[in-house]
Amino acid sequence: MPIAIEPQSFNPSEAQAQFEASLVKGSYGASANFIGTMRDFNEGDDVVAMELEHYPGMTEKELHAIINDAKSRWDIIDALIVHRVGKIDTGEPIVLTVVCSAHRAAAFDACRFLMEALKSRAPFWKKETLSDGSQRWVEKNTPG
Amino acid sequence: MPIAIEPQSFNPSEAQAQFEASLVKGSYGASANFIGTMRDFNEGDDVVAMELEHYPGMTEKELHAIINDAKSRWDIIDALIVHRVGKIDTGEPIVLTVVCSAHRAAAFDACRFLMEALKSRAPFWKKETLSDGSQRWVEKNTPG
Amino acid sequence: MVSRTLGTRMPIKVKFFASLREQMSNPATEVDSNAVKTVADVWEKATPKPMPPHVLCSVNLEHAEPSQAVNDGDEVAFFPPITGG
Amino acid sequence: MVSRTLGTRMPIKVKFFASLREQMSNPATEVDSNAVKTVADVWEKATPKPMPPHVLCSVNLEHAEPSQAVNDGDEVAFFPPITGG
Repeated sequence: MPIAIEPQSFNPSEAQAQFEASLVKGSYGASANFIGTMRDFNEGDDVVAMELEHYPGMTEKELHAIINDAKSRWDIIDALIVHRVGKIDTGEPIVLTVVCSAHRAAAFDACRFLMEALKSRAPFWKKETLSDGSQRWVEKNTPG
Repeated sequence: MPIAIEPQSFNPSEAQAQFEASLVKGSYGASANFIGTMRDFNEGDDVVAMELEHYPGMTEKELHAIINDAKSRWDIIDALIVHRVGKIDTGEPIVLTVVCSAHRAAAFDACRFLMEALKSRAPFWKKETLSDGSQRWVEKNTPG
Repeated sequence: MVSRTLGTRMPIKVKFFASLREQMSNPATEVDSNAVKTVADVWEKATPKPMPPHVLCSVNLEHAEPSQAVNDGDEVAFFPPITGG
Repeated sequence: MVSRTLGTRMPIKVKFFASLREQMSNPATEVDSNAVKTVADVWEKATPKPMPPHVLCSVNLEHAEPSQAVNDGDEVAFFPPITGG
């Protein structure tokens, strides 16, 4: 599963283990990952819950395209992107990116590329619920 | 446990979960990790086993110093370094670095820094056993 | 021209996402492909609201500019800046 | 000078690691602190082998240069380039 859109809470280490089990043991020496987790603050406000919307069909297509771009730019063995959608609670994982490669530079570079690319290209939108019950759409992503 | 020297095979996701359990849930939005795994090849040769030597006392001291350097350079919440020593089989993890922070740039930068710093400063030495039974000390690390 | 009048014409599907979807009152979900040439035309036919700045567009699940041409049966979507990850 | 002769003097501990340790035959594990001033002196007292290029040194668990001064009771170590991670 090089990509997954998860409507329920997921376990990043299980997802990563399942992904790495699909690779040949001993073939890679480096594995870099990134996990984005729901914080309880944003822009100075307390955030108690979040809802993540996506564009079914286009989102998957973009995530596959991002992985293919990473593979064409770096010498990597494979990459994984998992992204939550739906209602998310504080502390739950939102996104996981993993890259496995023979050497560490490619893993670090490609993992970071996956995150920056998905934050600019993959159609997901966050709506926050604040502690006073009000809701707001997040207007833009923070620079990476 | 911000650092650990492991004489036996360890599970990176368990180590990371234990580390993150020590942090306040919801306080961090970003977590970057790197796992170095024993490959079955190096410098064009088949490698069947490896032995990792360290300098007890100095190694731990350097790993702590590296984490403190990362904390002084980036706005991170905490960092973890776990490193294997002793006899290692193909496919087993050698090193795990994890950084948790509020924002992703610091997590990516600091995680990479930990790896580069430990590869140049923390006293560990690898001795490889090749498929023909011969042994050799690895003479230098690959650039990152 | 012959094929446009003789063939079976499919409408253009229109989708809005996230804050844009919430701001619309009953936007069209389809527009007649005969009445539009570009992505921007699709917006104008679908809603009386002016297109806000920074709106992103797609045609058939690919990112697109407002000036991009559209054809029979295309799926055109409009959405605010991306905030995933 | 008085304190050097009157006080209880501790030898300097010497350690070699990895390939360096294997290349040595019976290197000294201690040297008399009176006979050495620097890390490089410790090497010379500990083994007749010349110090290879690229050897790394430490004093009391901190990285050090061969020119660094050593004192009573210090722990001095010599090792090849680091290859962990």
